[in-house]
Parts: sequence; structure tokens; C-alpha cells
Amino acid sequence: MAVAMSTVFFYLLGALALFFATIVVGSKRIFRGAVALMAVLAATAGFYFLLGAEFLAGIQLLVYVGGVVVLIVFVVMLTGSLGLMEDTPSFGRQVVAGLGALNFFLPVFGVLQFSALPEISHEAVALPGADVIGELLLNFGKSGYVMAFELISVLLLVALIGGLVIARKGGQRREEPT
Amino acid sequence: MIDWLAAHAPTLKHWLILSSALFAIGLYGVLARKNAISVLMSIEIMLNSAVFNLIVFNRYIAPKGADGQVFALFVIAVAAAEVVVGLAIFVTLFNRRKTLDVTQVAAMKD
Amino acid sequence: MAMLPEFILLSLAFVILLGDLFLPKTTMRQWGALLALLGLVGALGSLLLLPQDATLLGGRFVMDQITWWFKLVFLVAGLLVVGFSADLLSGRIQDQKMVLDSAAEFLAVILFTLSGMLYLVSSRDMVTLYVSLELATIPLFVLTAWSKRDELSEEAGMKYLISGALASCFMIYGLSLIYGVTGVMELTQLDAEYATHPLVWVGLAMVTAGVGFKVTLVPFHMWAADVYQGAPTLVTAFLSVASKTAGVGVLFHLYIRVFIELIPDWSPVLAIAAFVTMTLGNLVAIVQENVKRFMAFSSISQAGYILMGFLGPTQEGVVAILFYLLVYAVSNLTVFGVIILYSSSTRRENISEYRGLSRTHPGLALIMMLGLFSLAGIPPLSGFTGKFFLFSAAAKAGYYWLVVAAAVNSTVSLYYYLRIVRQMYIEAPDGSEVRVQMSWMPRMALGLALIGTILLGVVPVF
Amino acid sequence: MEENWKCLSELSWLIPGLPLLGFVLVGLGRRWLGEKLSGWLATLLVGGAAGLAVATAWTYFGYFGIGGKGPTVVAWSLPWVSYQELLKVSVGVLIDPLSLMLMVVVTGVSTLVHLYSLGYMAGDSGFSRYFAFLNLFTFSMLGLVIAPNLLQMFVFWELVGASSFFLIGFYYTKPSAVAASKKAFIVTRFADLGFLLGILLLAYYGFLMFQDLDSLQSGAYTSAGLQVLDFEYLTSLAVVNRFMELQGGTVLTVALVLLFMGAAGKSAMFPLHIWLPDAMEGPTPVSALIHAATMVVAGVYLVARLFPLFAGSPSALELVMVVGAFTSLFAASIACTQDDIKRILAFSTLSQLGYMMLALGVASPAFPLGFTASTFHLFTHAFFKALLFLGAGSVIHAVHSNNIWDMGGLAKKMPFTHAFFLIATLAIAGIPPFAGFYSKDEILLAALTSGHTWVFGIGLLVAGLTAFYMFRLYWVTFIRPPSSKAAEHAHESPWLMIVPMNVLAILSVVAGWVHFDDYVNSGFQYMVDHDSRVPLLASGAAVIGIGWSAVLYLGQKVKATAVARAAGALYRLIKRKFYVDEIYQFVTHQVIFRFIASPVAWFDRQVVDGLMNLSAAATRAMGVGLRTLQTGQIQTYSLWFIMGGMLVIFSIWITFYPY
Amino acid sequence: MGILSVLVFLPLLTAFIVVLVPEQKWQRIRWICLASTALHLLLTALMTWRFWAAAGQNVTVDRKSLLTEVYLTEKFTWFERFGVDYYLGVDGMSVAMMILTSIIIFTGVLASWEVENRTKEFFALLFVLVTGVFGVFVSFDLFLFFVFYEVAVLPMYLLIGVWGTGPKEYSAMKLTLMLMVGSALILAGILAVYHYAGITTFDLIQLSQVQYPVDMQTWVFPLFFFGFGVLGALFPFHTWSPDGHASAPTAVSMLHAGVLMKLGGYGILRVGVYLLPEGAIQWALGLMVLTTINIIYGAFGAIRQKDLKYFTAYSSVSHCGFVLFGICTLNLMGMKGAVLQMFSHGIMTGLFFALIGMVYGRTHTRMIPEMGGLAKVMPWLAVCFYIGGLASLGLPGLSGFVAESHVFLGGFFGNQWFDAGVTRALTVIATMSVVVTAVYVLRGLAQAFQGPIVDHEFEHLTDAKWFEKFSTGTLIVALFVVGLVPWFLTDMIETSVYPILNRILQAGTLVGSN
Repeated sequence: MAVAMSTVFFYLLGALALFFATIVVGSKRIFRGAVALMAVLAATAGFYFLLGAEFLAGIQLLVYVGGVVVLIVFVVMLTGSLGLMEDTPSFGRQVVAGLGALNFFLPVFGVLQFSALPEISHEAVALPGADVIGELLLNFGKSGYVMAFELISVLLLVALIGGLVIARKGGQRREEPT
Repeated sequence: MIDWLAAHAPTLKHWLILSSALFAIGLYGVLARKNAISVLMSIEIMLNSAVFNLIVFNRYIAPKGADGQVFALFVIAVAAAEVVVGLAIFVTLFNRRKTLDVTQVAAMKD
Repeated sequence: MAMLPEFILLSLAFVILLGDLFLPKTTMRQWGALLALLGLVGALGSLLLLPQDATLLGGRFVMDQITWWFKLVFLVAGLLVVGFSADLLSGRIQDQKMVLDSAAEFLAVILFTLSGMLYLVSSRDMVTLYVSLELATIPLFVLTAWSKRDELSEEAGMKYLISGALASCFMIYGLSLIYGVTGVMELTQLDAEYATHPLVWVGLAMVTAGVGFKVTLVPFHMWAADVYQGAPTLVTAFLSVASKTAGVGVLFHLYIRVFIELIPDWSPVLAIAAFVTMTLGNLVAIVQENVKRFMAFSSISQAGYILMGFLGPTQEGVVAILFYLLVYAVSNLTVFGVIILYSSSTRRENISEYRGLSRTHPGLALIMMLGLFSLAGIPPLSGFTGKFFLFSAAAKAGYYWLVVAAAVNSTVSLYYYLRIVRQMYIEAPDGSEVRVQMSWMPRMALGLALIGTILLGVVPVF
Repeated sequence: MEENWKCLSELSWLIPGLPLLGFVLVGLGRRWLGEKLSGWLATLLVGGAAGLAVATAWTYFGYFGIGGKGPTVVAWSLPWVSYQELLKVSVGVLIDPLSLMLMVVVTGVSTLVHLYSLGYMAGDSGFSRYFAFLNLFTFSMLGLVIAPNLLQMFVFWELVGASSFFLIGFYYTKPSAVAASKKAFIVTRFADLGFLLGILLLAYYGFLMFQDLDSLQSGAYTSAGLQVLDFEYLTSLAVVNRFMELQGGTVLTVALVLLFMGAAGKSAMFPLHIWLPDAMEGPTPVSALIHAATMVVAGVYLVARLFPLFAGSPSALELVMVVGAFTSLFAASIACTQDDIKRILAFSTLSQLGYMMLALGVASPAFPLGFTASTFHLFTHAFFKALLFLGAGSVIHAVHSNNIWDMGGLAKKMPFTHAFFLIATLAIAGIPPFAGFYSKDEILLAALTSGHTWVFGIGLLVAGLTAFYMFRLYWVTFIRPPSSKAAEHAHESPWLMIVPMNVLAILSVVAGWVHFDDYVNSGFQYMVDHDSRVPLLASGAAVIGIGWSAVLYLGQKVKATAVARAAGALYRLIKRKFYVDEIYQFVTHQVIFRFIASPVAWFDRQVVDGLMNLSAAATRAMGVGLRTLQTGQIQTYSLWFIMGGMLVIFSIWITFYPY
Repeated sequence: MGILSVLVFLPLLTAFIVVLVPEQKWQRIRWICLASTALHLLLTALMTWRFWAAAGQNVTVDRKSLLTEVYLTEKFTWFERFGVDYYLGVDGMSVAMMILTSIIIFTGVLASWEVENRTKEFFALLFVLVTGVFGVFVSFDLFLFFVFYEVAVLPMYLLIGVWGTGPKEYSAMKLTLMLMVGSALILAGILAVYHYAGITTFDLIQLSQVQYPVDMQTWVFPLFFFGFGVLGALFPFHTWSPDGHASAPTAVSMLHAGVLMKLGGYGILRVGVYLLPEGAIQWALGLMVLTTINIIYGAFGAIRQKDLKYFTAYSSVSHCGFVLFGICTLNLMGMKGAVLQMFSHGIMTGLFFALIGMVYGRTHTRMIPEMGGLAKVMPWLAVCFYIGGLASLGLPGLSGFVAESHVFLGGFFGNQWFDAGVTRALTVIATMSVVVTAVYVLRGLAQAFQGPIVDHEFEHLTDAKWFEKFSTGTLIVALFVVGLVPWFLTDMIETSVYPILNRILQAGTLVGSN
């Protein structure tokens, strides 16, 4: 029963995700794209539930959808392109971009079709939850990721400082562009 | 009906194809869109498909461990940092150039 | 205690940031560079004293001879760049437009990037590798867009960001594929049956693309020219040396440690990549006018030479790469030192504007010339010794055609290096007497770089 | 007698040494020595050498006695260059009758010319430079004559050429003199090329056969320390026979022809004679010494020295004879038409040299008389031709013009010169009591007895022609009434010039009586029946010549011009020296310079250089082309990025997929 | 610090001292340089004497030894991981070349007595160039050899670029690039030898004991020959020499034509033929044809040249052709002749370029048609020109003849692998160049020096000053010494040519057999 349900959800959410992704990429209005992006990320979160990684789904929804997309919307408004009607890229650009995308998709698709992927077990298995992840994050031992944890904190700090310095320079001391 | 659905459960190949499709669409976005922010959004999609890939592998290849999820976590954090920096640069670029159209912003050529 | 250099850098960065908060406004602008310099010297000292092999955190952080050598290059590069930055940050140069604001943040970001690179070469698993690589890349986007008054800086930042983000997407996708096949995060010696799995090849290819971006290998080098030109010269120097070495570090880890069985089959691909990289870099450099853009293509061609070391994974190849990285770092920074000091005083960035430098500033001209000759590979400077052993490694792998091509390429490179020498020595100065003032720190850094360029070639380091 | 031969042979190196010392002292010490002193120093040194030469000759013949062929003695030698094991070349002195005779002639004539020049060149700006070069010439000529091996001969051969170059170009401000010296040096240099190739050929094959010939002779050569290029080795019988067998003698013939080419160049034989008439640009005493007595006979000496080898190849001798005969006839005919006194004497030298070559050509082991006859004629010719030139010199000195038609009636004005000139003219014409008759008679005898009758016929004709043009010259300059003011008040030359001419006059008379055969002969035994008809015929031809010239030139109106107009085109052809000079000029300037040299220079500038510049331009073009890829658009960068990424995947796909 | 290191690094030391001297006192710089070159000349003489004493002992130098006896050696490891060591040593050939170089630099300094602008940098760069050249002649380690080889090439760019005349940038760039392409080929060759040898060392003597596979030699030998040939003015790659010499200042063209072009020939002998004899045997006949073209081409090229420097440059292309021709004969006389020709041509071209510099200093024109009758005004220079000219056309008694006779005899004797007819025909063509040389030398000199004075301002020109007389005098004495007393030089060179010859004979048995 659960497997059947997962098939349904898989195809439903898959379709949803792909549809919204095309909107993000194709829509003329940027704001509409941002909203579509939110939908795509939400759909992915749904996939995580399906795959049994609830914690990750939560994180995804919280950080990605909550934080990142909101930030993007905020900047869209800030740069006054709320109503911006971006003109559709010329046909030539579209073809080239399509070719570039296909150029990636086809080989990977080919590899996936022909190469022997390890067979998988369908029975619902409980992926390790937040407790195991937390334990892994701070474990000093062989399989721990404490160093990565520290580094990511430094990275976020630097991003913060960088963002401030660059953004502030624009706002506070606005010199007329030379 | 149920067993037909059960028979057609998504295998690893379907998951991967889905993620690569998302990646491809993101790629199309990067190449086609003119506005910098749209490009950034397309990159977010690609990042997202990569994270999705990780989780799929974690679920099907190494269900015992949670390495995949940990890595996914870190990638999300990095993506966030990237967006922060990106948008900061876009804001200042907009203040100076009054446009975010990537094709216009090409002062440095050959 | 293997992590001492990293700790010193991180603590130093925090000290500078906090210092800026509490101390009066200008102290950090004046003394920040000195503080950073002392910290870096401390880190370098600690590195030299450290035992050369140690593993911490259960194999996550490994320190061996090769990593030691990479860290040496990073610290030397950082030292020199901070040395050059003293005047730019403290505002003592005449051309106020070139001054970099918020000095403390600038120094802190540079130190964080450096620590990221140090962690990068010590990491042995996918997650730490990826995070430290991003720590070594994202701050560079920030640094590139740092300069307020120069409108190119933002454009360069934007381009660097988008290319960088795209590269990191490829990187993660590749890593995920590798994880998908091996099922384990650790990037250690891959056993044979995984190596032949197509997915791994695709994964490795995408990771190579990601890293190739950082090392400016040819198909992925497009961003370099604009970013090098747009970014403040100081950051360009840092980019061309430290970021490229970090990229080579990752390539090194992948190709020499993890996928070593693939080398015999992949080396034709690598040879062609090396050839195309050096040739394109050299050919386009001939016709460049802007000196920073010129240095971009010169460093692209240097990446081509470095790639030659990967062909024959013998002991000789590894030593050659490591030695050449140090030589390249020192020589490149010598040249960039002069460019930074000259352009910060006279805002001149075109090659033709270097005319008569030997008359106006004989010392600077001589240092610039020696640096350029070392990059061109002229004995007795270190560039020659480095290139010689790199070519020897490629020859040992049986790629004689590549050796001849590389030698001819270095002759073409000599042509465009001589173009600058010609402007400096043969053309008469155009009369605008602008004296370049240097405080003691950049002068000391330039001297250090020059001594490194000359001595490395003669003193048997390995 | 034995010990002074020993001591003199030790000192033999002084003979060339003294003139060398003279050259060094006068050449370098020009400022300190001053003109007068350097002139006399040079003359004394050469005089010393002459004394030594005569003494050596005297003791040599005293010690070894005359009649039989004296032994060749290498009196002194010093190692110079060692090319290879058996090719060690040394510098030394080889004494045998032939070299002695030439030593005496060279040093004798040179001393007299030195004396004469003291007077002739007085007051000239390059006085000491002149004497320095004259000494250098004497040194190199002596070096050539006493060479024990072929390479030393070649070395001094070139030095002689160089010193004649300096002397001909002595008046270097005169463009014609400069051109003449250049022409002389280049033509002789071209001929020496043949000489050098001949040496290379002989050295190579001589080297190959040295080992087994040496073992055949049970180590005779190695014990004597002989090297491949030494004359003793080359002219030894075993070697000559082996050469004759070698490839049926073709190698020997080719080598000898090449060597003869060198000799022909130096002795101005037919194809290579063009430089001698122009060489008259030099001062007259120079012409007397070099272009009459010494240098030009070097070619004859070479053929004489290698006579045993030449004897081994009849076809080579045949060539020598033909070239000699043709040159003598060719030059004699031109001499009859010339107006410049020195040109006439130059062509007469050419014709006499042809005579000597002709004599050598007819000689063969069976009839070796030709060898002695040629050397005897060389001996006598040196004296009277030098005298003729010195006489001409004093006439020019007095009249300040070379053209015989400006002279006339000088017999009364310059009695001594006239007397000596008459003696010399009689000698060269071959009138019995004088030297010329005996030597020319021997040559004609040799030609007849060796069966070459047509050569004998040409000899007779040339004898007649010689008498004709010599007396033509004599009548016009001395007997005819003076035709120009300068001729009217010409006066006798100073005694310094008269005394040497006096000595030469005596010699040109006495030299003929020497019974030459006892001193210099080729070593082959022979029997010769003195056919009395030959002297009669020779002197008869001379008398006819003299008479014919008197008829044409002595009358009031010079009938010769009428005959010349009658002869018309033929006369003009001969007068213009058969246009040989113009042909050479055409070949060198038009063909070589225009069609070879400038195309090469153009080719180098355009094609080879062009290729280099083309490659540079191509690289630059590629650079510009690739530069346009950088469009500044972030999209193109990302496109390249993705294409590149896929390229990597694709190339891996190719390398791996087949597995 | 043996004598060889002193010899190599003395010029470099002088360069540093000169840089320290303040700019205005440029007279003093000249004297420092002259003193250092004089000291150098003495040291070279001392080194020759010590070499002669050392080599003299084992006079029983057995003609059969395959190893080059190296004397006065200094050796210590440099990059021991790659087997590179600092190995200096000397054998007959190197001593001859050292003497040549020290004479040329001594006279070179004298010839550039009146260089006013930026004298300091001029002499500093000149002495760096000389260090490179000395280094090449004494180093017996391939890596060190290549380092000094490239050090010798680079200062040329600045020397010609800054102090040259005419299209100086173009010719400086062309010269540097063509020589660097040549060194690119040599680098590939060295690396091929280093990797095929199997032993990780760059020591020339050890590398020569390895028997390299014959097919490897077939493609590595041309790398060396054409690599070094570019510097030795080999036919298709000689175009840099006329332009380079014409634009270079006097001392630089003296040094370059006199010494640097000899590096090419020396390199081919020392590295090409010595290490790869089978390759040499396979290629030498074909290359002999090329070098014959080289000789004839250079000679004919010189006839039509109007500019004195181009005239000398083409004649040195022809004379360098003799060097390469001698090497290709692969027999004792030919190779010995090649080294002799290097020496004698070095002196000759040095003399020629010095004189051209002096004449140019006075008449400010190098065009032969514009000159005329100079002998009357400057007799000393005219006499020296003529002696140089006669030496270059091979007049016996001067060094040219000794060298050329060796080469002709060598060419004529040939060796057992080549078809005798071909070698002999080529030698005949080569000897013809002697006549062509006579033609262009005499035409050029007669037009320039003899005949009436063409340009009336030339009347008041002065003759050679003391330093000009001293420098041309030394060179002329050298010409006569080698011409008259050659055994001193030939024996020394022979001791070093024998090992090369033995390796060829030993290789010959292999090539001959298969």
C-alpha cells in the first residue's frame, strides 16, 4: 500500500516540480519566477518526506523556502524590478540554451539508462533521523564532520561580512558613479 | 490498481532522471535568462537538484548512514551563503548601472 | 597540534575584526596590515616547525609532506599579498581613488580565505573538501567586488559569482554521483571495480569541470580575463596565485591520490587539455593591451604547464608540480607586486604606459624584468628550473610532442614578456614624472619575492 | 769541400730567411728606418741571399760533381701541421739542381731589380712599403722553390699570389691598378683551386697506397720519415707505377690536369692569361721581377718538379704541349699589334712561357731533352726579359709615357739603355751568339727529335714572329725620328739604373754558353743526335722576322698602318686581344653576379626571411582571432563552461566505452 | 672554488661591480672591465698551461679510449633527486674555445671604448652574456650546459634592443625568438636522452656510455643538430644572423658572431655526435649536402651586399657552414678542422666587426659604395681589414688556411659509411667557395678602401687610436700565431676529438652490420 502511495506521490510531485521549474526559467515576470521557485523547493521538500528524510525536508522548507527565496523576493523589490517585464530571450538564445541543457541531460540520461545501477530495496526503511545527523555533525571520531561544521560557520560569517561591506558601500556613502 | 501502482514504484533510475531533468532546466535558465536574479534563481534550482540527488543516493545506496543528509545540510548552508553574497553584489551593481541585464553588463571585452 | 597554522589565522582574523570594533577608527587602517603580517609570519613559522605528517579527527584532517608543501605556498602567497596591501589599506598612496575601504574586513576576509585553503588541502573526505573549497571561493567573490570607486569591480564580481556558482553546482552534482556509486564519503584510494563505473567517470568529469574553473583550464577559463581586469589588482594577484594553487590542490588530491589507476587512460585527455590551455593562453596574451588582462592569460598558460606534471604520476612528476607551484607563486607575485605599486600610484594599466620605466624607476623595472624572465623560464631564475623538471616529467611519461610544443610555447611566451621589457627598457619615458612611493612593508615584500624567484632556481630545495 | 757543403746546407734556411727578415724590418720599422735606409737594407739582405744561393750552388756542384743528376737533399725541415698519421706537413729546404738553378735566378734578378728600383722609385710616397713587399715576394718565391712537399709549395704559391696582388696594386689610388690587382688575385686564386683539388686527390690515393708500398720496400719510406705529400715519395718510381695502374691511370691524369690548371693560372697560359697584361699597371721593376723572371715561371717549375709523375701520364703531357704551343702562337700574334711597350713585353713573356711549357710537353722518358731545354730557356729568358723590362722602365722613366708611338730616336739620347736594349732584343730574337738562340734551339731540337713535327713548325713560326715584334718595338722606340717633344729632350737614366742593366746584359750574352745539360737534367738517360739543320732554320726565321719588321717600320711613312687597314677585321680582332677579356667580364658580371648572386640575396631576403615573418604574423593572427572569443557576456562563458564539461565527459566516453 | 669556477664567474662578478659604480664616472667602468678581461686572459693562459701539464702527463693518451678525459674538474651535487650536479671540466676543445672567448671579450671591451649612453647596463649585460658563454664551454653536465646556453642567449635582446642601430627591435626580437626555438628543440633532445638512458644523471660522460636504441637516435639527433644549428647559422635558420649582426653594437656583434655562433658547432660535437653516434651516421650525409648549400649560399649572398655588416654576416654564415661541414664528415681531420675553423673564424669575425665599428665611428656610414679610398686616410685600419680579408679567404700563413685545409682533406677522405663519390663532389663544391670568398672579399675591400677618396669630408678622418690599435693588434697576432704555429692548437683539439671519433667507429660497426 505504502509503495503504491509513494508511486502516486512521486509522479504527482515530480510533475509539479518540473512544471514550476519551467515557470521559473521561462516566465517573463521575475516576481512570478520567484514564487515558482518557492513551489519547486516545496515540491523537493515533499520528495524528502517521501524518501524518509523528514529532518532534511524540514530544513529545506525552513532555510531554502523561508530564507533564501524570501531574500530573493526582497531584493527583487529592492531593485525595483517588481513589475519588470523582462523581454523573452531571442529565439537564437533559447535554442542555444536548450542545446546546452540537452547537451548535459542526454549523456547523463544515456549513462543512467545503460549503466548497471545497483538494485534497490523498496521496503520502507527508516532513514536515520535528526538524532543520528546531530551526532554525526559533532562527532570527533572517524566518521564525524565536526571540522566541516566549524568551517561552515566561518563561511557563513564571511558571507555575512562580505554582504554587509559590499551592500553598505552602495547604500551609505553613495557617491555619484564616476 | 494498487498492485499496478506498486509494480511501477519509482526505481533509483527514475529518481536520478528526475534530478538530472531539474538540473537541465536550471542549466537552461542560466543560459537563457537575461536578468541576473533569474540566473541566480536557476542556479538555485540546479543546487537543489544536486541536494536532492544526495538524498536519493543516501536513501537507496547507504540507508544505514546519514552521510548524504549531512552533506545535503552543508550544501544548503553554502547555497544560502552564496545567495547572500550574490544579492549583495547585484544590489550595488543595480545602484551603479541601473540595470541587472547580464547582456548589458559587458564593459570588459576582448 | 597539526592544525596550528589554521588556528593562528582564524584567531588573527577574529582579533582584527574585534579590534576594528573597539579600537579607534584609523588604528586598524594603519596597523591592521602589520598585525596580519605578523600573524602570517607566525603561521609560517609554526608550519616550518610542525612534524610533517599527522592525522587528526580520525582521518578527516591529514597532514603529510605534500600537504605541507601546499600550505607553504598558500602562506607565502598570503604573506606577500598582505605585504603589498599595506599602503592600499592605509591610504598613504597619492591616488586616493585606489584606496580600499574597510581595511579590517578586507584583511579578515583574506585570512579566512587562506584558512579555507589550508583546510582544503588537508581534507580527505567529500564534505570537508566541498565546504573548505567553498570557503576558499565565495570570499573571493566578495573581494573581487570590494573596490568602491571602480565600476568594473562589481561587474567582475557579478561574473565571477555566476561562473563560480555554476562551477560549484557541477562540483556537487559530480560529488553526489561519486557518492552514489561508492556509497561512502571518504575520498581515499578508489578500488578498481568502482573506477570502471560510467557514473564515476561522469562524476569525476563534472568535478574536474568544477575545479577546472578554479584552475582556469581552457574550456573553463573564460571568466579569468574579465575578473582579473575588474578586480582590484591586489585581489587579482591573490586570485592568480592562491586560488589557482587551491584548485591544483584539489586536482592533485583527485588525480594522484584517489583516481590514480585512471591516469594511464586519462593522460591523453590531460595532455590535450594542457596543450590547449597553454597554447590559447599564450596566443591571446600576445595581443593584450591591459596589463592585468595580460597577466590573466599568462597565468592561464602557466596552468597549462602545471597540468603537464599530472601526465606521468611518477615521483618525479609530483615533485615537479609542487616545486613549480612555489616558483610560480613567487615569480607571479614579484610581477604583480610591481604592477600593484606602479598602478596604485599612477593608475596606469596599459602595457604601453610602462614605457621608460627603467629610466624613471630603475629598481622597479629590474625587479619586473626578473619576474617576467622567471615566468618565461629563463635560467638561472627559478622559473627555468621549475619548467625544466615539469617538462622532464612529461617526457618521462613519453609525451615528447608535448614537451616540444611546451618549449615552443614558452618561446612564444618569451615574446610577450619581452614586449613589456621592451616598453620599459627601449622606449623613452613619456615625461610625466610620477614618483611611486612605497612604505617599508611593500618594499620588504617585493624584496622577499625577488629573492625567492632567484634563489629557488639555484638553491637545491628538494 | 765536404764540410763547407755541410755547413752551407745547414744554413740553407737563411736564403729565404734573409728576405723575410727584410720584409719584417722594413715593413714594421718604416718610421724609424726612414726611406733611404730601408731601401738599402732591403737590397743588401736580398743581395746576401743571392750570395748565399750562389755559394750553395757552387759547393753543391763542387761536392757532387756535374754531369750526373745531383741527389735531392732535404737540408733542413721543421714540423708545421700534422693532419693525420701519415699526413704530417713540415716546412723545409730541398736542394737539388733544379731548385738551386731557380734559387740563383730568383735571388740574382731580385737583387738587380732592388738596385734598379732604388733609382726608379726614388721620391715615391710608398717607397719603403714597396721594398717591404718586394722582399716579401722574394721570400715567398724562394719558399716556393725550395719546398720539399706539395703543400708547402701550395702555401708559398698563395703567398706569391698575395704579394703580387699587393705589388700590382701598389698605386692604390689608381682605379685601374686596383682593378688589375683584384683581377690578378682572383684569376690566380681560381687556378689555385685546381691546384688544391689536385693536392687533395694525390694525398688521398697516395695515402691509400702508402702502407703496402712501404711494406714492399721493407720499410724504406717510414725509415726515411717520408709523408704522403713529400716529393721524394710522390716522384719515387714505385709510386708512379702504382698510380699508372690505378684505374688505368685516369686518377693520375685527372690529378695532373688539375695541377696543370694551377700552373697555367700562375704562368698565365691560354685560358687564364687575362691577368698578366693588366698586371703591367704595377711599377715597371715589379713587372721585370715578377711578371718576367720569377713568379710566372712558377708554373713551369711545378710541372718540372713533378716531371716523373707527368711522365707517367702521356695524355697530361699532351695537354701541356698543346696549351703551351697555342699560347705561344696566340700571344706572339697579339704582341705584334700592341702599342703599349709594357703590353708588348707582357705578351712576349706569355709567348716565351708557352715555349717553355711546349718544351716540357714534348719531353718524355724516351726523349727527356725537352725537360733540360725548357729549364735552360727559363734560365736564359729570366735574364734578357728582365733586362728588356728594365730598359723599358728607363725609357718610360725618361719619356713619361708607355706608348711606343710617343717615343722614337732615343738611341742617341740614351746610349746605354739603347745598347743594353739592343743586346736583349737580339737575345730574345734568337740570334746565334746571344743566350736566346741556344735555349730556343734546344727546345726546337727537342720538339723535332721527339717526333712532334707540327710543334716544331709552330715553334719556328713563333720564333719568326718574336723577332718581328721585338724589332718592331726596337725600330719605333730607338731608330725612328722622335715623334714627341718628351722624346726630344729625354736624357739617360741615373747610373743606379744603368749598372743592373749592364750586369743583366752581360748575363744575357754569357748565359747561353753554359753547357746546361751537365747541371740540370731529368735523370733519364738519353741519346740525342745534334741535327745541324735546326739552328740554321731557327736563326733564318729570326732574320726573316727582323727584315720584315724593318721593311714595315723603318721607312718615312710607316707602311704597317696600310697593311693593318688591309687586314681590316682580322687586325682589329688581334688588336682587341680576341675579346677574351670582354668574355670574362661578361661571364663574371652578367652571369654570375646578375643571375646567381643577386637572386640568392633576393631569395634570402624575401623567401627565407619571409617565411620567418609569416610564421610570426600567423601566430599574431591566431591571437587576434582567439581574442574575439572573449565577448564579455557571462552567457557565452557559461556556454563554454558547459560545452567544456561535456567535452570532458565525451572524451572519457570515447577512451573508456569500448571496454 | 677551482680555477674553472673563477673563470666562469669572474665576468658575473665584474657585472655586479660595474652596476655599483655611479653613472657619471663611465670612464672608470671601461677601465674596470678592461682590467677584468685582462685578468681573465691571464687566468685562461694559466688554465691552458695547467691543462697542458695535466694532459701532457698521459701523453700516451691512448687513441682508442671512448671516454673524454676531463681535467681540472669540479663536481658537487646540485639537485640530487634528478641527478643534476654542478660539473665543470675541461678538455682540448673547451680550452681552445675558452682562449678564443677570452681574446674576443678582451678586444670587445676595447672596441666598445666609446659607448656613452647607459654604459653601466651595457657592460653589465655584456659580462652576463660572457658568463653564459664561458659556462657552456666548461660544463659537462647537460642541465648546467643548457642553463648556461640560455643565459648566453637572453642578454642579446636588450643589448641589441637598447644600444643597436637600424631596425633594432625587429632584429633583436627575431634573433631572440629564433634562438629560443632552437633551444626548445635542444631541451626536448636533452630530456629524450635523459629518459632513454635509464640512469638518473645528467653527467655527459656517464650518459655517453649508454647504448641508446638506434631508432631513438634517428629522431633525437636531428633535434640536437637543428637545435644547435639555428645558433650555428645552419642554412634555413640563418636569417637572424644578418639582421642581428647588422643592428647589434660592435662589441655585441663581435661577441655574438665570434663566439656565440661557435656554441652551435660545439654543442653539436659535444652533445649531438658524442652521445648519439648512430644517429650521426644516419643523418650526416644528408646534412653534409645542407651544409654545402650553407657555404655556397653564404658566399654568394655576400657578393651583392652593400652594407659592411651584412657583408660580414653573410661571410660568417658561409664560414660557419665550414664548421658544420667539417662535423658532418665524421672523420678525424674533418672534426678537428671544424673546431679549428670555429677558433679561426671567431678571431676573424671579431676582427672584422671591431674594424667595422671603428670605421663606422669615423665615417658614420657602413655602405660600401659611399666609402672609397679610406686606405690613404686610415692606413692602420685598412691594413688590418686586408689581413682579416686575406685570412677569411684562406691565405696560407693565416689561421683560415689551416682550418679550411683540414676540412677539405676531411671532406675528401670521407668515411667508410658514406658513398665516396658524393662526399668528394660536395668537397669540391665547398672548395669552390674559396674562390667566391676571394671575389667578394676583394671587391668589397677594394671598393671601400682603395681607389681615390670619394667623399671629401673623409679627408680629415683620423687613424686608429691606441685602444683600437691594441685590440686589432691582439686579434691579428692571434691570426698569425694560429696560422704559423698551429701544432699547439691542433694537438690540444686532437686529444678531445679522438674519443668522439672512437665512439663513431664503434657505432659504425653496429650501423654497418645491421
